[in-house]
Amino acid sequence: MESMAAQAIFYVVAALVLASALYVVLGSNLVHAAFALVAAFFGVAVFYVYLGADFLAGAQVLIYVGGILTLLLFGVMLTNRIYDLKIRTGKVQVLPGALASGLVFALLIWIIGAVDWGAMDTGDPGPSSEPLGRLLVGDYVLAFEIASVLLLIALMGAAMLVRRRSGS
Amino acid sequence: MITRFRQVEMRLMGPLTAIPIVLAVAVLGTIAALPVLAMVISELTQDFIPPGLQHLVTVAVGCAGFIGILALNPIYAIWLERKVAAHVQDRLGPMRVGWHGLLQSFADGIKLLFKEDLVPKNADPVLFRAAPMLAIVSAFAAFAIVPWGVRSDGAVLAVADLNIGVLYFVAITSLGALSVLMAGWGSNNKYALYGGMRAAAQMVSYEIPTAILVLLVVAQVGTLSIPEIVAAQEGGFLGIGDWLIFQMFPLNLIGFVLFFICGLAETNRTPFDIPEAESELVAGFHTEYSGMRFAFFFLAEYGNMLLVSMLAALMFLGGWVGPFGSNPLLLFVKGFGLVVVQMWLRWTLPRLRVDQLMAVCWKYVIPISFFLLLVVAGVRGVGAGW
Amino acid sequence: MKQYFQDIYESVSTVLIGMGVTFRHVFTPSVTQQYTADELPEERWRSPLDIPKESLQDRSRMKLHVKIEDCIGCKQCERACPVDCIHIENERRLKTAPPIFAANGQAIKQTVVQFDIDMSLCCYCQLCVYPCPTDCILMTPDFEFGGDRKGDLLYRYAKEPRDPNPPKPPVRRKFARKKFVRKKGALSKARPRRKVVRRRRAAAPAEAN
Amino acid sequence: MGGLGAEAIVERLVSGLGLGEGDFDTDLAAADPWVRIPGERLVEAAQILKADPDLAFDTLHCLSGVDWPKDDPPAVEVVYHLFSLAKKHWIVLKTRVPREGGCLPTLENVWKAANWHERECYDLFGVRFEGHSDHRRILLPADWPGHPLLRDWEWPETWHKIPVKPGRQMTDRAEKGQMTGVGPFD
Amino acid sequence: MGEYLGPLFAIIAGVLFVSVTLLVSSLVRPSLPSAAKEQPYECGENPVGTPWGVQFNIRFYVFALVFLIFDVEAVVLLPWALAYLDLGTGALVAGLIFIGMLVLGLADVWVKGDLEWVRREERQALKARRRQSASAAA
Amino acid sequence: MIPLEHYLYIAAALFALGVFGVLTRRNAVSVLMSIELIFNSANINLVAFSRYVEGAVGGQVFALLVIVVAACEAAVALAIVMSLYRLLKEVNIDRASELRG
Amino acid sequence: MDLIGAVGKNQFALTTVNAVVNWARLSALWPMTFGLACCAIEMMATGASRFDWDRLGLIPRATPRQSDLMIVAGTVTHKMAIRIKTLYEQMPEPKYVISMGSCANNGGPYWQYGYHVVKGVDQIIPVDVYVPGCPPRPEALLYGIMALQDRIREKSLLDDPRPERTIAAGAA
Amino acid sequence: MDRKAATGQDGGPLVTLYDEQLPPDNSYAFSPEELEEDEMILNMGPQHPSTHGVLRVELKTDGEIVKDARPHIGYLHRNFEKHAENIDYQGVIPFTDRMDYVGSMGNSLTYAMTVEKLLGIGVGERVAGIRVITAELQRIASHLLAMGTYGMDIGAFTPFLLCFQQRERVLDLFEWLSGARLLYNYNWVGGVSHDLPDGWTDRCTRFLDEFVPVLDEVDSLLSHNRIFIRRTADVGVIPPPMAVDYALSGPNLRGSGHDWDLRRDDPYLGYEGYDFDVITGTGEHGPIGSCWDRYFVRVREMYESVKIVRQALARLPAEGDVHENVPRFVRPKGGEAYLRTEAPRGELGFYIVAEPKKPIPYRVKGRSPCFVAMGLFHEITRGEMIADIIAIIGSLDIVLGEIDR
Ligand code: SF4
Ligand code: SF4
Ligand code: SF4
Repeated sequence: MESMAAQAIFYVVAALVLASALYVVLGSNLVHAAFALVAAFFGVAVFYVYLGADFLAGAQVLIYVGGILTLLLFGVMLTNRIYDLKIRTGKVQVLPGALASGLVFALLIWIIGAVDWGAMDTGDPGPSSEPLGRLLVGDYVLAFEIASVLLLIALMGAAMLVRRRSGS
Repeated sequence: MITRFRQVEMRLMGPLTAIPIVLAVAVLGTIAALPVLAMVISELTQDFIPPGLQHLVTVAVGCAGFIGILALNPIYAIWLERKVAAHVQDRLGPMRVGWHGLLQSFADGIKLLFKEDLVPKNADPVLFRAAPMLAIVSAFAAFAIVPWGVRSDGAVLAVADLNIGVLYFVAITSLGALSVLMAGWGSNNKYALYGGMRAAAQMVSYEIPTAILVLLVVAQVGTLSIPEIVAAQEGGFLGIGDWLIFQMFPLNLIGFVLFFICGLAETNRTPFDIPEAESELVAGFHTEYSGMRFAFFFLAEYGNMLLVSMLAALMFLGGWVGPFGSNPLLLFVKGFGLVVVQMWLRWTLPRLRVDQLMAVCWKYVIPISFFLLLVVAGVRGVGAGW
Repeated sequence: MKQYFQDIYESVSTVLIGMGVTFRHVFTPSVTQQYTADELPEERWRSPLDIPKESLQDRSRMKLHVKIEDCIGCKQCERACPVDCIHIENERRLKTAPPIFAANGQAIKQTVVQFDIDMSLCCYCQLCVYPCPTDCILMTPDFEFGGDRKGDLLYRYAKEPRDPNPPKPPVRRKFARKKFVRKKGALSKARPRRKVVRRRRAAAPAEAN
Repeated sequence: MGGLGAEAIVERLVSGLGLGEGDFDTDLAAADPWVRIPGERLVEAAQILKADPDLAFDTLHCLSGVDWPKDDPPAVEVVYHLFSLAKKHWIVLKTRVPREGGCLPTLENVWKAANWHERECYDLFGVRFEGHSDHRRILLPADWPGHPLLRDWEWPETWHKIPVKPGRQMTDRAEKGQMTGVGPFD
Repeated sequence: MGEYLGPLFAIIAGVLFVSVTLLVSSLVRPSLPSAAKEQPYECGENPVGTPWGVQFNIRFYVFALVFLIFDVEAVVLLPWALAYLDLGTGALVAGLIFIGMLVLGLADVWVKGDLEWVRREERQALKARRRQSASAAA
Repeated sequence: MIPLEHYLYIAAALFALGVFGVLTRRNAVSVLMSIELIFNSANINLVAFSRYVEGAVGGQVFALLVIVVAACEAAVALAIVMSLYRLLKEVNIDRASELRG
Repeated sequence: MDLIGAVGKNQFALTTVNAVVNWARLSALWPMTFGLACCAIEMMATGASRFDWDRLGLIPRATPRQSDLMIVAGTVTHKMAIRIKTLYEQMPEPKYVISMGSCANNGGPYWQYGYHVVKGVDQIIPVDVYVPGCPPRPEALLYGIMALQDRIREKSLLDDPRPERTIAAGAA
Repeated sequence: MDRKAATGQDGGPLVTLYDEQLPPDNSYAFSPEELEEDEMILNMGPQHPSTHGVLRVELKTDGEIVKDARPHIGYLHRNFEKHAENIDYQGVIPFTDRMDYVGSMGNSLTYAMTVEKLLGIGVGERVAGIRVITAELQRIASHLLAMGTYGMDIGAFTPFLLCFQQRERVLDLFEWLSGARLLYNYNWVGGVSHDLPDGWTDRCTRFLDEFVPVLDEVDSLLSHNRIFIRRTADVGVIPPPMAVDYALSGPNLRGSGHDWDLRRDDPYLGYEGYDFDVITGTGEHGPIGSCWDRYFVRVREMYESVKIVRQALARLPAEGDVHENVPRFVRPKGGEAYLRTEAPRGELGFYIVAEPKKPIPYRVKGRSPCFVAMGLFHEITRGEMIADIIAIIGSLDIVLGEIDR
């Protein structure tokens, strides 16, 4: 029974994610779009929970909702006057865009349907954070360190970019 | 001519209308006793319940505690705050509504319920309405993982016992910043926007040291789950010797103080109450909020106060572990004790300026917590023998 | 670097000092004077300097009162009032009417037919009290006379008002409100200091003139 | 108080300005000795008073307008109370402007403090100050009629519908039957 | 996964709490809208312009940026901290390098003045103007 | 139990929506949001595969690294948008391309 | 539906609700921090330790949106009147006004030559309670607050929240 | 003057405007068109928790920085000068009380002394002593209010109430003395209205004894708090030459380091006989003339006032009539007089022009120290942050009743 309920919740969340994503790309109010993005990110976090990646779910909320979104919101609020927030999308671009993305979507659907993924149910994987840590500092230690360098570069680079303009 | 007000009143006229209001007071009183009641029942019945249902029972008890805390906390925290303020200032505080004003918060609540609710004309109606909801939801959701005890058979009494407990906490509190930003932006008011932006920047900044201090704890106990963190603090001299705060003196003590400071900042309490800074920004991000919607911000603020206090207690002060064995009441005592300290600080200190507040975070708290983390990691490594 | 640590040290220490001060205040008795709508009961009266209530109220300048029996209609008070909130109208008493006297022995030659004081304009400066020759206008320590009708703040003291409309009774208040009543004899025994004032004034020739 | 006597100050000022006998007025015997000079020479006088190291009037203490409608010619007198913190002495400088359309040079560039004082004088007396950097009303709303401290200022009936003239306060309410008519002891 | 019902329950409870209260309140509260009431509040003044038309200090962005980087860093470090005790010296070194990088970044933005809420130069410039006018007065 | 394909469908839909947004949106911040959607869809795939195919947490490590990259990308891209805005007082990417000339 | 009949039928419910709501409203009067002149100092004193209006449940709020009570403490000038009216309008219902001091009551000492003083704040906003004094003692203000509480106690939910409004409109 | 008409026999009907929408008054000093990119106009006041009354400050902000600030005053313009032209000399005193309503003893003292100068009369020694005592107590009360509200502006609420508690004691003394708590009408031309009641001096001494420790306590709670210092030092600096140029006076002037106090340098009421120090700003934290300096000058002045009151109480003649020199009628021979005293907020002056033999002054002008202090507000706010505006307003210790009169 529980799994029934769980499935129902899953599809509700899925619908929510897609609806929010739809608003993100179609909505006319940029601030609202940003907040719709919150819902989408949150829904993705729920997927992670379903997939047994609870650490990743936490990370998703913390980084995407707490971090990237705040940044995006500040970005929106800093760069837009309210009368610009209505985003004009010329018809010219909508049609090819829709076509292209529809094509991509169809392709993906076809691939997903056609391929046998060899999926197996591995059961509840248990807490994922500690093995993650082991992997991260073990097998993937290089990636771990590179991530830090990447972060450093992003920090310095972005700060510099902003600084150069605002200093004058 | 009948105004809309009158028509509304007509709807009130059903015989049912009086009952909820009269009962509300009684119900809330019962809820207050709920956690203790549930605990007792659960202790008594644990032998009779089939093991398959045990989990459900603990969750139910956890829920009871959750609702109890949430219903009780704001009402009495507000009363407590007013009393603390009053006595610090040689006053008496609320005296007239109930014994020493104990019913004051009920009166405030009912009044706000019956107060007109304004949505300014040029505000963004969606964001304006969603913001208080988000504030409450984030407070509620964060409370869901706060365990408030273990039963004698080791089952954790909590709504949810997540094994990423502290990460979840850090993640959910970042939603609070969003709600403030929403409110500030949605109000279309200059003070509110200033307040909202400041609040978001502040809460976001202080999340970093919070996360680092959580790391500090995690690096020592090797788990993210809160009950396990508490379990790791059991025993020791007088039952308090193994509290994290007393270990590696004074590193963890400093860590605790910093964590508490971050908690103050995240709940926008003096000296970090810039976003609401009454003397400059009128009422900050909730300048335009009236009636019930304002009450939600208020509730969320007091909920968050208790939340950070309880988490500090769980992580550093041994949670429900104490000299006389483990007892959920201890957690409440510690939690409310820290809440009182927050209030005490509020009525003592002046307020920092925005830039100073940011400087405190980035130039003092973060470097020090990084330093703490490294030292603790090193010491632990040496202690572990490699 | 030194500055950095000194900053931390000073912040922490001054915060702790401050917390000590506030902590001490939690345990000092509160100074609140719990005013009630009735006149403040003696046991709740709390003057921060322990000045007895009676003597503190001795010169209190709240509501004005006119002992209209003693008023000789000289209009000194009206003239002295900087706000002009006193309005007096007299009628000459008939020569044949039996002579009446104020408490201090002055003959009352005029009937005061209108004596209005608008307490909603008054600035409670007491300037009207000093020149009164019969000490019949005075200020009382009663301040509990606010209400929901501004008209109630206009006090008409004349015994025979020319107003054709009979006055309405005052609004009843729900809580019992003890009116301030001075002890017997207190009224006639006006403030001694004030008498001194007047005597001196009369005696000393006015230098300014 | 130290400093120069009033006589010396006036003497220096007058000689500095090169004023003749009839061009200025002075009363050195008054409680506060004053000197009245023509309005055109005001800035010059102020500069002398401030710059002369012996006078060194570094503060404009007070600036007041006084309306004299009955004088001949009717004028507003602007009175400058000057004080020297350095030398600790006083002088009162006066000047007259016609009531209608009178105009004085601003002293803002000599003493910054003059800025607000002059605005106030303009607001209440209608004296204009030429060259003032922020010549707006200061106390009264921008659309207030007239300059109320002029003695013959007419009270407007209302301002934005709010009555300005004193209403028939007591009698009015008496007629409406709002009276209680009861003294406190009756 | 079942334990996640807890947060779900809490979220639903929160939403219900808010909406039920607001519903009850909307039934019983008075409502007398008027034009002045719905104006934005600005200390009783008529506000000029809308705040939405205004840009905010770029500082906000800088802080959010630095925050984001450190946030990510904290998340990546969490598994490290969890597994730390079992991993030996290598973990310490790896963590040291990682944190070292970040501290470097912090030092960089600190030194460059990005952590000032108000850039020192901007403020100094304005204050200098003030000082000029003061000395001009002297 | 949710079948793997359903995750993949959702991810595909998110991806397509992201692509659509990138193609049609003019506002740079908006484009960024769409890109974040694409990142998310990739992440869903990663985690889903690691759960259903790998049966271990290796995919999650990659997802974590993707999140890191996404964060860095967002930070730098927004910084660029900011400086663009300072220059043009507008964040229309069409205008931005004019800058080249 | 016969509304009057409905009211009559549920008289008990009405009185209970009324009592509870009025109790809540009168014990949680949040004034707006809003001082105009000398009276404001006494208003501050009323909030301070010796008189402590927190005893009666008053918490000053800075924004009109969250306040129920406007204490007009001081002289209302023409320039300020417009702002006062705006602020009053911006308070949500139900709202109460206490006019504190002679100036707010009637122009006070300035009624006669004060060309820039509004002769009573009740000319621009409806006033519930007048507190006489210049300045009124803090006790007098507390008395006024209690008088206001009495007035609230007698109010009915069925009343038009702003009766003065209809009267004024009817008269016009 | 027609006293009959004064009671309101004629005039328009009583109007109520509940339903009228009053016209918006958009008096802005900065026009929106002039704004540069990124700038915004922000109003603070007239209803604002910390503008100390009805001051309105219009800010041109760029983010958190204030590019320019314009104070708007006049929201409390109560036409003191118009009243003074219509009311007799004695009757003006209640109106002077209402100018600086936090320090009304000082106002009526100055006014009374100016009229005395006009009349050429003096006061006896006891009256002078009483006047000194009341003036200094008033200074204490006023500075306590300034200190408390300043703490509140910075966000500390408790010191405010602790200060008010002490202020209540002073008010109690005053009430005992004069019957009123705030506006005393106590200093008369040629005397004071009441003699000291029995036991007053004892209570006053007791107050002084108990006051000093409390002041120390508040000092340690607020003045030396690191946060408070950081908020106020190096903010709103008034360089010494600017202070003179703008004719600042009182604690504001002394905060900028000028050693100037009328009580010592131009003594009246026998101040020359008292032993006290003139407090000046030292620039202990940050540059001289900062908000903290001005604030701390006030705090330390309270100690000096305590000293003066003690001396005055000790040497007060036991006997003496406080009404000795009160003239029966005040009808000056004409002429004009200007006199200033060191009121709590600075040098308060009155300029009175008298018509010969008239009981009503021809013109009274009040020179208000706060008006002057507000004049340089825009200079010292430029480049500060929004929160600092509050700190600056508080440190100037203004009272709107005196600015607007
Ligand atoms: S107290 Fe003053 S204002 Fe009141 S009636 Fe007497 S003289 Fe007039
Ligand atoms: S001064 Fe006294 S006697 Fe004369 S009219 Fe007034 S109250 Fe009557
Ligand atoms: S009533 Fe009196 S105390 Fe109150 S504001 Fe008016 S003049 Fe000042």
